[in-house]
Amino acid sequence: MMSRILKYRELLLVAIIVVLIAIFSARAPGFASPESLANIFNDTSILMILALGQMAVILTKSIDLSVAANLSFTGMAIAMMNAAYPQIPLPLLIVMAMGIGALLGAINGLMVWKIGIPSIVATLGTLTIYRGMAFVLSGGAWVNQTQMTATFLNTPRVVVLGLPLLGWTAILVIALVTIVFTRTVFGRALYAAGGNPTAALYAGIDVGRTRFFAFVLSGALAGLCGYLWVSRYAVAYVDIAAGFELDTVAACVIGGISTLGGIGSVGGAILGALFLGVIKNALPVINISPFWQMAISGFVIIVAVLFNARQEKRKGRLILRDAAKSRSPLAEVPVEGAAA
Amino acid sequence: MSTLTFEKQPSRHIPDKLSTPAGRILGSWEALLVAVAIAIFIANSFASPHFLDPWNLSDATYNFTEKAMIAFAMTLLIISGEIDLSVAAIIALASTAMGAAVQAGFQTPALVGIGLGVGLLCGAFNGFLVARIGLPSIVVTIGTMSLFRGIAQIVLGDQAYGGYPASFAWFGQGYMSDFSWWPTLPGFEVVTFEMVAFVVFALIFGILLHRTAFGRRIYAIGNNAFAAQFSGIPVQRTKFMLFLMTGLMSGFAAVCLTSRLGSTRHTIAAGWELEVVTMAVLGGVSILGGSGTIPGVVLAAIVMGLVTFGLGLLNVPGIVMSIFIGLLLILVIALPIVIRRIRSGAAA
Amino acid sequence: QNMKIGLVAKSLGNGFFEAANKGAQEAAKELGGVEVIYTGPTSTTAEGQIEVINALIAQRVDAIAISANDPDAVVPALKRAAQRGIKVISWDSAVGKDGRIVHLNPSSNELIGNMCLKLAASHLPDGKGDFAILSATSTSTNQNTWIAEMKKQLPKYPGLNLVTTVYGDDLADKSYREAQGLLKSHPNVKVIVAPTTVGVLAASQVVKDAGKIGQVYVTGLGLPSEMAGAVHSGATKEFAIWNPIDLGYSATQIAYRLVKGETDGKPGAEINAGRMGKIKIGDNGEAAMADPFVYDKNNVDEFAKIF
Amino acid sequence: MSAVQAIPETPAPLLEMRGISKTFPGVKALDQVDVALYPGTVTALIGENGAGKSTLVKILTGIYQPDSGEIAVDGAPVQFVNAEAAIRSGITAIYQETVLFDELSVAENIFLGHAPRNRLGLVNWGAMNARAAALLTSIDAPISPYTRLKDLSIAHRHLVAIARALSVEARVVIMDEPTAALSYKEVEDLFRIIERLKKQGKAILFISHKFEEVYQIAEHFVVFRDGRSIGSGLLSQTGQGEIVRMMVGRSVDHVFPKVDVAIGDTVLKVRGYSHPTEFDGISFDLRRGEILGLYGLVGAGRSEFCQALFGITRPSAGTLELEGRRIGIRSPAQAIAAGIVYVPEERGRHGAVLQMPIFQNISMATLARTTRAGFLRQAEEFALARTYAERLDLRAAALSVPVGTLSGGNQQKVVIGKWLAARPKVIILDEPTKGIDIGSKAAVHAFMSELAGEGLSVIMVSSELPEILGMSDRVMVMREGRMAGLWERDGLDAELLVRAATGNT
Ligand SMILES: Nc1ncnc2c1ncn2[C@@H]1O[C@H](COP(=O)(O)OP(=O)(O)OP(=O)(O)O)[C@@H](O)[C@H]1O
Ligand SMILES: Nc1ncnc2c1ncn2[C@@H]1O[C@H](COP(=O)(O)OP(=O)(O)OP(=O)(O)O)[C@@H](O)[C@H]1O
Ligand SMILES: [Mg+2]
Ligand SMILES: [Mg+2]
Repeated sequence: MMSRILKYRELLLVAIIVVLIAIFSARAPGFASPESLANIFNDTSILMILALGQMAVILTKSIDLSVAANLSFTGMAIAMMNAAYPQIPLPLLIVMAMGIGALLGAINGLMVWKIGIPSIVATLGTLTIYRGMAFVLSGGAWVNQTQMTATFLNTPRVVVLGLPLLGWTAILVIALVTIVFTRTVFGRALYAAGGNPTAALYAGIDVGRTRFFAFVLSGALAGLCGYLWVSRYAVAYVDIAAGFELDTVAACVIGGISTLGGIGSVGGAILGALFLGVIKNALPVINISPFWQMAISGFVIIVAVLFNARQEKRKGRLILRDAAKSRSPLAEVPVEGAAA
Repeated sequence: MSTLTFEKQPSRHIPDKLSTPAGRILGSWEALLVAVAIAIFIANSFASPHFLDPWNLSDATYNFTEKAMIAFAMTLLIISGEIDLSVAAIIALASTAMGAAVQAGFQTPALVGIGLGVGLLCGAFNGFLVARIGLPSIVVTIGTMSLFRGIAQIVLGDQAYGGYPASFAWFGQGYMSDFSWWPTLPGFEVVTFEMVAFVVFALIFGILLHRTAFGRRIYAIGNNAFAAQFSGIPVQRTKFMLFLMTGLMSGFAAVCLTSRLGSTRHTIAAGWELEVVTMAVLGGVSILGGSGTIPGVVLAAIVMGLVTFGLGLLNVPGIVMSIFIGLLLILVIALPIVIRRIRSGAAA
Repeated sequence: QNMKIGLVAKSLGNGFFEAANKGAQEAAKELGGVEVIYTGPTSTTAEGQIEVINALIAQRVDAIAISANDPDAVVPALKRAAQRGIKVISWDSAVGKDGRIVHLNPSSNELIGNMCLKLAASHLPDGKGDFAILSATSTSTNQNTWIAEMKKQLPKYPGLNLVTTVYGDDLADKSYREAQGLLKSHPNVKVIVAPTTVGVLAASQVVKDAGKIGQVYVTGLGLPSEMAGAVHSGATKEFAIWNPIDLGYSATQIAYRLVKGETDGKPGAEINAGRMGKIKIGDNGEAAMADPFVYDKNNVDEFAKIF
Repeated sequence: MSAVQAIPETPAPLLEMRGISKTFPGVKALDQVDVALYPGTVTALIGENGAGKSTLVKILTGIYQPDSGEIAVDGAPVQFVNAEAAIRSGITAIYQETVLFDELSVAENIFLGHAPRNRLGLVNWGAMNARAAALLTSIDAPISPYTRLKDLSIAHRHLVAIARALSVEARVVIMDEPTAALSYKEVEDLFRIIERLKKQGKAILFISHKFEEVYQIAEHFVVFRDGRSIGSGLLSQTGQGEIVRMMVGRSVDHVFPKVDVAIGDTVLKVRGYSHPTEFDGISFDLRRGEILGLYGLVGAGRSEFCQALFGITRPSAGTLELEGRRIGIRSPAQAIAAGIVYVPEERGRHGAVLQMPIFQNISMATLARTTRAGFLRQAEEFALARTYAERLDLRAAALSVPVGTLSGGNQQKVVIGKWLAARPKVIILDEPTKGIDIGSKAAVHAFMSELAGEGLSVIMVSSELPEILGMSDRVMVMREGRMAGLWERDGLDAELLVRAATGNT
């Protein structure tokens, strides 16, 4: 039942995305070509990865508004590290990025878990703090292409089987996160902790600790994206990915992750991100004036939410329909002795 | 079996309140904020010789007056369990509409009407989607945030609207001493229109929230919308009204800001939504709904204004200031929780 | 007591303004008894600049030299500064006439517009073909002025065809996407002109990622330190920029002279600007510095060390 | 400390709690209580609302930590730092509130926290579903393990909760008011399961406010009053009266204090009230001073029907006449204005705003009366609240404390107070005594009678037969959304009502 409804929602999103691509390619031939689609996927990779981290947090009935700031800080830190010590091997740098990201996520998580600050407040605070730290760290200066090593910049661009490694990274993360969410104790605890925190407590799940690790996961993925972003755009500065936190939330919501916690699938979040990615990529391509872009994405988000809500609309308990199915003899008996 | 044998006991007396008024005030959020404000005030006056200058302080109020006016309405909205992230975008759209009206030759009164009207319409749109259709407000307003500003961008493109009539400048730049009836006492000449508007709206929203049935219903809705509905409170209609109010106040802020800037671009008021929410939360409004006060938000606005002004005098870059604001937010929220925990730990 | 001059950038952390600050500090040292307060908002907004201006007024600085994010929005705040006896000039990006005494153009807008077209033409065979513009935000004063100038002077370059103008908002990712979209929707575009560093950088990255080096060129205005990579990759052959150090230096000099009362800054006045010689104030109280300077792979590394 | 009887020749206790205390801010919920549970034995824990029963349960299952005292399993002291630790020690519970996960499948609801895992440590869904199916079959629950919980009826949810409790190898099973939401038949099913657990040698702690059930299923009892253990012993040697005296500290005879009042004219005339999916063709007259019992199994649609009368949902067909005038009710506000009020079944969710003070809850539906020109007058609010608090014999530290700090019975009094303040003509009470102790229950019943005596018309929804039989002037039975009959007080008997409600002829 659950999977059926979820599948239905996802199918719908897939259909919408396909229709969008069809419309766009009618106006810009080549938009639907395999390279172009691979390109859109590649372009959306970072948003998808971030959305998965955000999803983990949202599942536990929290929100992480600091993902983009975290990305900015780790991106800056890693880029400066690469510039200062070009000899550090890339894998180590990536591990460091994820580690710094996880640490920043853990700070959010600790405030939510140990002090009990609502997540939206805690991350609203760290949103400004982390970005400010990126400024303090760099003194506001940029790290430019020339300062970074070629390996650092080019590895995510290496094309394997028609898709750059950046895209493959996203696929790997999606696969791992799917396993974590559906098959591990932690993953199921995410759903439980958000779906019904009291019940989770009674089931022996430490809701606070689960939230904490959701934030750590979100932070680690944001850290990874910090590296991916900087290498993709070959520059690091304080304002990178400004406002991106709202995109990750929008992707989750479009994908049917309930902001009330406990509901949603990895597929949904990915499709939500892809949906935004297609729109963002398509508008410049089909030559819509840049001034229209913002209004269109806003409009589309509202429509997507409307669509979702229509599906979610709680059906009644259907007492009567059940009655009709198992019609028992007494149900037919007219009201006996009813007051006139 | 059906005779009454349950003996009724004399009912016990129940006092109205447990603690003394003094105890309640001292333990309150507002007291904490007052302490913080005083501390920052003192720190500022030590840090810079220019701080205690009436004209400087008057200029500094512009850092928070417009945002605070929105924050008052937002406070009511957040207490009712909703949020509006589109307020800054409403400013952009309202300002654009006013700019277009100027090009069409409208005069100041019409401009103000248009600014407020567009704010109201935007609020109605949000309210319709949230209260009527039942969509989650955080998502709806993330959408309308792009939509409203996007429309402004379509209209304006890379252009700017300017040429506002001179009389329009008064809302964002005027002093009350422009009026003959304003007292000419020393210190009163630095009072701006926006400061007066800030005080007046603080009073209006404070009374509305804390002294009227409407305000009480907002608390009931925010704490338990079901129980509110089952008590005959028109939950959806109340929420709709709150979105209208937030839209209207955004429209008013648009009038003030546009008047202060004297020009409209589509980037106007970028990023204000989070500052407004921060102000409300710092003022002790629970982001989960159900609690918060207007005096708290007034104090939070002043605290934020003092911090940014004080740091500005030391030429601290804005982004570093925002670190302080972020830390302040977390500390002020965390402090009472931690103190309470330590206290109950000590009691046990 | 030191003379205090507030040097207001469009936003902090931008290499161009950091370089201008270097020049300003150099001028301060040379003049003696001058303290330059380098400040600005964190992101390029008018509201942020107004707060910064208010803070400078409160500190009773003697002069403010600003590169404005919005020519009109900062005027009321600057007027208030003027009322409190502060000398206000603008540099780089102009402020409306009644908000300042003098505006110092980095170069003349005509020259810059012309330079951009010249760069575009030099990347096209016979100087003929399609090109597109990738700008910063749609509200940036100077970008818009230059684009207007380019359009005005386009007839001077027959065969050169401006296809479209897109806006990357000075954000790396948005500029990247816009440039990508450009290549897809206008396959004939052979040159992208970006009158902003972020734009040139993002566009050359796109050209490189699309494997189109040698087919599509990127040029425009950018800082040598940021552009060096693009030049070496071959995505950019040449680009131009004036010298921000000189700009900051001159702005500080002019502000100093105004405060000292050595000049009133009226049109026609000639202001002594130290090592830059005399700067003449033209119509509208505007003054211009020199021609933009062109960089290519032979000289970019040398200048990259400086700014 | 009156009646601690020696329990003859029992085996050693499986679980013992000694000197347990627990304090919440402002409340001493438990004060040095002792409880022992024996293998193969059901121990009933009895006490008024707020006596501390559920608190004890939560301490036993590791959700709360006691301030002092010790717990021993098989004589060895143990400490439960969290729920998982308690489960590992073989203690499992069905909690007072159904604490399950709406969005998860039945199987996962049963196994969450202790799901079967494969060699890699990953959750083994196949094994989990299979074991869940087996477990559900063993308790005769006709539920698929794949169903999402939110698609189940309340009764089926309880079966899932029971299956969950049985899914671990438990030695101690705690049931906190498991029957409160169950119908007559389901209670019997539950008792069969309990008998089986008993045979397996498990120790069972059974909490209920219903004496018939306690005497039917339990051997031992423990009585709590105000957080202290007042007495314990064998039920076979202790009369109901004595237990009641221990509970409330005074004697209370039972109880349905239905006074005969003169029934007046028809106040409310309901004709053909229908809803597309929930109920159909409900027609009856309600007269002045009458208590109309509305009986049915849980899930029969009584609440939905009453909520439609109150304007929460809109009917698709049917008419209403109040005192001879046709009215259409489309919102609770209209219902209140017309004089119809509804005390909902789910107190915490629909009835009271738990975070708000008592006086604000009582004035909530009638704010117009305590305001002048839209402005609140606090003194009048307090006066109003005091009037009803005293009339209902509310127990609270102050009128400004949040309702959430009160016990269930007192919360119910606040909700009823809110509605009396609205001076209604018709009051609908949906399961007014569900989960309420005998003392408060008697108070509510007495009060209901008093109201009827004052000429108020009462619709009382209840799933408890004795209550229906004891309090109603007439009884209407609903089954699967339809009327299954309407009887005058004289012709009533329990069997008739049960047959009508279940459809068994
Ligand atoms: N989390 C809590 N915080 C504060 N007080 C509490 C809390 N839980 C219980 N109490 C208080 O402790 C006392 C005992 O409550 P408890 O729930 O154990 O009673 P109970 O015997 O289960 O009552 P009922 O029969 O109504 O379920 C009550 O006064 C209650 O208000
Ligand atoms: N399957 C379900 N899914 C969601 N909510 C339910 C479900 N079953 C019952 N409820 C809710 O629980 C409450 C009590 O349900 P119940 O089955 O008692 O309804 P009812 O039959 O209308 O009332 P009563 O038990 O008084 O006859 C109702 O308010 C209903 O909304
Ligand atoms: Mg209990
Ligand atoms: Mg019911």
